[in-house]
Amino acid sequence: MRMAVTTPNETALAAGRGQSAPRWLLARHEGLRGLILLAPALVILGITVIVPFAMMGAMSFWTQVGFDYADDWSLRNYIEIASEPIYSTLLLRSLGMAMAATLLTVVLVYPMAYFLAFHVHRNKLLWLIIITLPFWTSYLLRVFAWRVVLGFEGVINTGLMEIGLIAEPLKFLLYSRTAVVITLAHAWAAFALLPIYVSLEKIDRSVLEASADLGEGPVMRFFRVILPLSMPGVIAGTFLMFIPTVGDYVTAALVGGPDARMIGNLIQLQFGTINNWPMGAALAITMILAITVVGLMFLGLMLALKRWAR
Amino acid sequence: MDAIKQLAARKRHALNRRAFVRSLMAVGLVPVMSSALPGKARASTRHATVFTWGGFDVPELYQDYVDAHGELPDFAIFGAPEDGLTRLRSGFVTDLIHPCMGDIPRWRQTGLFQPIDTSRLSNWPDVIPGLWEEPHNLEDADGGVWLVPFDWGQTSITYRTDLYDLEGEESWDILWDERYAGRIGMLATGDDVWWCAAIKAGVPFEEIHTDEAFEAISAVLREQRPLVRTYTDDTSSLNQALASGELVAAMTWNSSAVELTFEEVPVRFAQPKEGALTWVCGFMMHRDAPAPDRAYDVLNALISVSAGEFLMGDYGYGHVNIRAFDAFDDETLEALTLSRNPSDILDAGHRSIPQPPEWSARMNTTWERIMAGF
Amino acid sequence: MNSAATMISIRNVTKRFGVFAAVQDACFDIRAGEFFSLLGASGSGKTTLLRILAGFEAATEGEVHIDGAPMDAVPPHQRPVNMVFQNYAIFPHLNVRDNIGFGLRKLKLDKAERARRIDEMLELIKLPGFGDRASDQLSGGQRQRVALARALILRPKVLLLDEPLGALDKQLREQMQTELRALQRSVGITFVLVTHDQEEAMALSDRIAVMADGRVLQIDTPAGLYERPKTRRVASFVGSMNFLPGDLAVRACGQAAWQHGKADFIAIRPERITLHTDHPADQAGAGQPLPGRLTDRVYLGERVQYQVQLDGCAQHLAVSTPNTAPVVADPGTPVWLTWPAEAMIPLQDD
Amino acid sequence: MIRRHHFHRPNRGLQVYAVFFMALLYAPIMFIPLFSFSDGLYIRFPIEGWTLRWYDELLQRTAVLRALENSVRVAGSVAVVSTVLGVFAAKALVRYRVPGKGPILGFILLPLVVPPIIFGVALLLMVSWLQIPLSLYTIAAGHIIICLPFAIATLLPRFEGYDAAMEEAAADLGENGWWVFWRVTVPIILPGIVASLLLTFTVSFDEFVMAFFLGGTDLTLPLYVWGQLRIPRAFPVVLALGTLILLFSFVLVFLGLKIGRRGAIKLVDRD
Repeated sequence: MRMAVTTPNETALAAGRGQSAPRWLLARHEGLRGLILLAPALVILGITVIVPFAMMGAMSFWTQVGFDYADDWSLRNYIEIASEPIYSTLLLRSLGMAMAATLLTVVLVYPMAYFLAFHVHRNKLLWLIIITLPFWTSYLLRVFAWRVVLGFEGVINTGLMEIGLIAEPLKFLLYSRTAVVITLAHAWAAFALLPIYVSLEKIDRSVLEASADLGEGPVMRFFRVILPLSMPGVIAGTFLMFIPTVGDYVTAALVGGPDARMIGNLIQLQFGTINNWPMGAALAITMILAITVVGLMFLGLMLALKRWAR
Repeated sequence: MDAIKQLAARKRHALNRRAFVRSLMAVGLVPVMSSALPGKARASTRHATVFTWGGFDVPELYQDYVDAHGELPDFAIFGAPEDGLTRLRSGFVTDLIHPCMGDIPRWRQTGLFQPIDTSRLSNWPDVIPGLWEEPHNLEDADGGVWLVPFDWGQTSITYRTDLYDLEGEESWDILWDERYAGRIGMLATGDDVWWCAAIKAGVPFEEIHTDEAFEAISAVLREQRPLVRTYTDDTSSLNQALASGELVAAMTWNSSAVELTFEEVPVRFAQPKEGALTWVCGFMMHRDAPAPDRAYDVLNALISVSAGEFLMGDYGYGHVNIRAFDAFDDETLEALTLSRNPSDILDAGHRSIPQPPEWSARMNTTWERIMAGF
Repeated sequence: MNSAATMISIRNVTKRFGVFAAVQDACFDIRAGEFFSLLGASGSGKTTLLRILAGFEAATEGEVHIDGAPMDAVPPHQRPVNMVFQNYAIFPHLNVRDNIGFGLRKLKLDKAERARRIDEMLELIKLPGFGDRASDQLSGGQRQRVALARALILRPKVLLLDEPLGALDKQLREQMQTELRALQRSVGITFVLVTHDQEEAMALSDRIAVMADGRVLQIDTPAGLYERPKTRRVASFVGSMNFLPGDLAVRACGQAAWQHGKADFIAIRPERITLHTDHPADQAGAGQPLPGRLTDRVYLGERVQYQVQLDGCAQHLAVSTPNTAPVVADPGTPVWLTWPAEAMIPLQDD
Repeated sequence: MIRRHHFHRPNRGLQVYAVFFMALLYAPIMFIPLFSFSDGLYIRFPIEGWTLRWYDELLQRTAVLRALENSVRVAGSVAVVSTVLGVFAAKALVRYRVPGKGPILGFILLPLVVPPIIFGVALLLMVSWLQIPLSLYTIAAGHIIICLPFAIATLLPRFEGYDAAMEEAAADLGENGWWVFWRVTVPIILPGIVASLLLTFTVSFDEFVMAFFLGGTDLTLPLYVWGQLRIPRAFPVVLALGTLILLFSFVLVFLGLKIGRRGAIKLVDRD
């Protein structure tokens, strides 16, 4: 079969049609095309991230006077944060509780992610969905559900009393830091699990074979190969969970007792009952700085560990 | 469910993306568009917005309004009135908001409110005058009032009669009883706690602004903190904990005791010998109320007999309409710690005195620190 | 200038990415109906040049005409060229039929005509009955054919092929080369092929442009490139080649044979060298036999490849002999090399 | 079928742990449906009576239904907007030589690692400074910030996962940019789009903190629940509502799974 070369070329129908200057520019400059596509997202984020943060930064140097602010650009709020022990205590406590919750979650979640990555061969997607499903229900209700479990007449206490392990309900379960840590760990499990799972799943199976081939047993294989290779996922999961939980206040408000108040509660109060927005802004900025410092320290620790492990 | 149907259809004809796109728009963009459009269309028939505690958004309290306009007014919910004020100050606009009598002077300083013309309220003649005739409610109000009273009651102690071993008379000491360390519940609202603690500390309300008063009140609250299981504004949690026996006593308002009694939990709303904290709350109108006519209808519904019967019978709070009391016999009223003559109750206790914003800020900051253990 | 005979005209085309020049001053024509190849190692600029023809990259300088029309402002979708991509770019969400018929949308054909055209293409690529296969159920060779059909169905003036056989195994590649050549003859369209495989380029092309470092080094027929490379780089890229310093070649060939003037290098194909295990008698027209020592022997089946170190110098020469010659003894054996004068190609330094 | 590596032999210990983990994950949540059928106002064991009246009451509450409607609206709009922006941004990041790609990506993903309370507070400051009234729009704006990173993180791998030559091939076959997008890009990244829509919808639907700061008189469901949590009488109704949401998301996810068997919701699954 021979095709007639003389047939008018159909793709050329529009060829040679004049092109306007902007189009020509776009066709020639890929970066420009990319930036135009990125522009909506960047503009929205720019307006909603940079401007509010700048305002918050500015306001943190103001002072609340009655119902008004004085834009007197003083360090008063920061000096108060530095000098009054309540702020540092709550900040440190928040960091500590978030760390505890994150650590608990990562430790609990890692074996599950490992199981999914290496021992589930069929219906992985279904497993992942079943794991993430609880997180489709209202966060508030999930927090509340823990009150049912941890409460005075809750599941744990009733159960333990039923089997005679305890004579009267354990009080430390609810309205305590323990309760906040447990609830946070449960609430954020999926956030920590997914990145860890992904990093485990990415590990090339031949690397495992190679390490087995080089004579490492299962335990050393885990510590010398799997764990280091999944570290990016662990770090991502840690950050994804740690940072938002530092600022959490709902959980502390619902299941925490007097000793479980967090910095988030304090910030929220500045914008509510206490009605001192400049102080709230200063606290928010302080919190971000503290999180940044802790995050950098964590990264530094990880780097040091990596070097040491070599 | 349409979204799912669309998803299924898309799968069947793998290339029918146009339908898929249409469904996306239906789910996403269209509601936004449509919510913008009826927003304007609805403006003329806009409902009044009521900014109040959760629980005051039930149809029973707005029967007249529903009868007249077919639907409930719109609601916004705050945890404490002070939170509500902060939101109003940040530009949030509602027609009505639900503070208490003592807040009027301070709230008026924000310039966010307008006086209410009581002549527009047909139920106003039935409102017990003692509940609203206060100088700061009338001054500069052009013959009207700043706040239309609605509910009144006490902040006191609800305790489990079966679990709490009462020695002697009922007293604020119940909440400071070391025998029950870890089983005491407290409200987190400074506007209640601070005044109650003043009663406990023996600070006269007239002196509450002094440094000495701050010290004395702080001291009793700090002393109490180790005994406290939880500080919360959330009465649901307090009730739950009282019902389960986790708490034996808690600082509450009237409704907790009434509701627990309905559930056959053995509790009593204490009448402390030092006197309870008593209060009258009601509604103020925003200066820029978007639907003032409807707001008047809401107010009129709130002070009606039917609303009053529900408020007292189901929540146990006192109402302002004298005729609403007719539905209850004296025994019931007494059980509810209410009276046809509110001043019997209100004057037996202590009523807070209006304070300036600086005091309020200092009090709330101090109280927050005490709760946090400082 | 006969425009009917020139399909693509590339005029002083330069493409820079930042300071790096991927293509430098390319300037040549491709004739209508020609099978033209761009041959070069990776990074030589051949793919960039192809993408400039397709319109995916804009030339920094210079211009391209296709069938007489300037292409500078014409976006890819309006150019009279179609392309077979390196990994075929078969649309994963479409079956074979829809892949082949993808470009027909704009022609607004009725269903029957559309089906007829697709069937025609399936026939052409010898995959009749595969139309409803999902694209992920195709083998490498089949994917390549589908990619071809998809591009050819639009009857382009030029078909661009970006390493179309690179992903196939050797046997299949040879088979596809034959088919591709036959296909090009049957459809009569200008093919421009990009490849790094000189054998493939030789087997398929009417003419080949050898590229390195963004420059076109030489354009010629396969035979012309093989036998008359203009530079050392071309010579070494097309087939294997021995390079001798000019003076050594002179010594080997004798003054009489030296007619090419001064050359820096003399290039000799390994298969043109004769290997002797005994000192050969002097032949007319050839120089003295060069003595050397066998250092390596590689058995390739149809040919045997030797490495010979010339006595008295470090120079190694590759010698390739048909397997019909008696196999020479082991490495270390002394040998003599001779070659005819016309086997020597004089080259200048690049 | 891949042959099992010897590393993948079933591990009894891990299997037991997986069961334990799932139990731990689900146990607390299962109390929500359980107590939604309990007769009493308060949560306590043993449950004395069973009832459906909370569901009945739920259906009579227009406020719940309105909050639900608001949440669906906000979450639907946020899902569509952030996914559309995400598609553009992800395409730009993967396909074009954009200057400053790294910092741009970092900036876009920043909201993932800033506590929502900070965003809530900062946005509230801006909104009140600009005197923009608080409404569902301000909530939606806040949600778009936290949903965009999710959308982009979900879509980036989809774009990275297929050869750019697909789009070039379509252009080469005569389609302009718009048609290339619809005929090639969208179908290929469709699983990513669906995943992004589902994920961003969920994140927005359940978001409380930003909504708390940025919400006006129109409540979203979490705001409504927050208000109702404080009212003892309303609480069982909230449980009933929670049960229905739970049930609905189960049904939705499983339907989605069934429909998209071949990867419609391939969030992280690489098989």
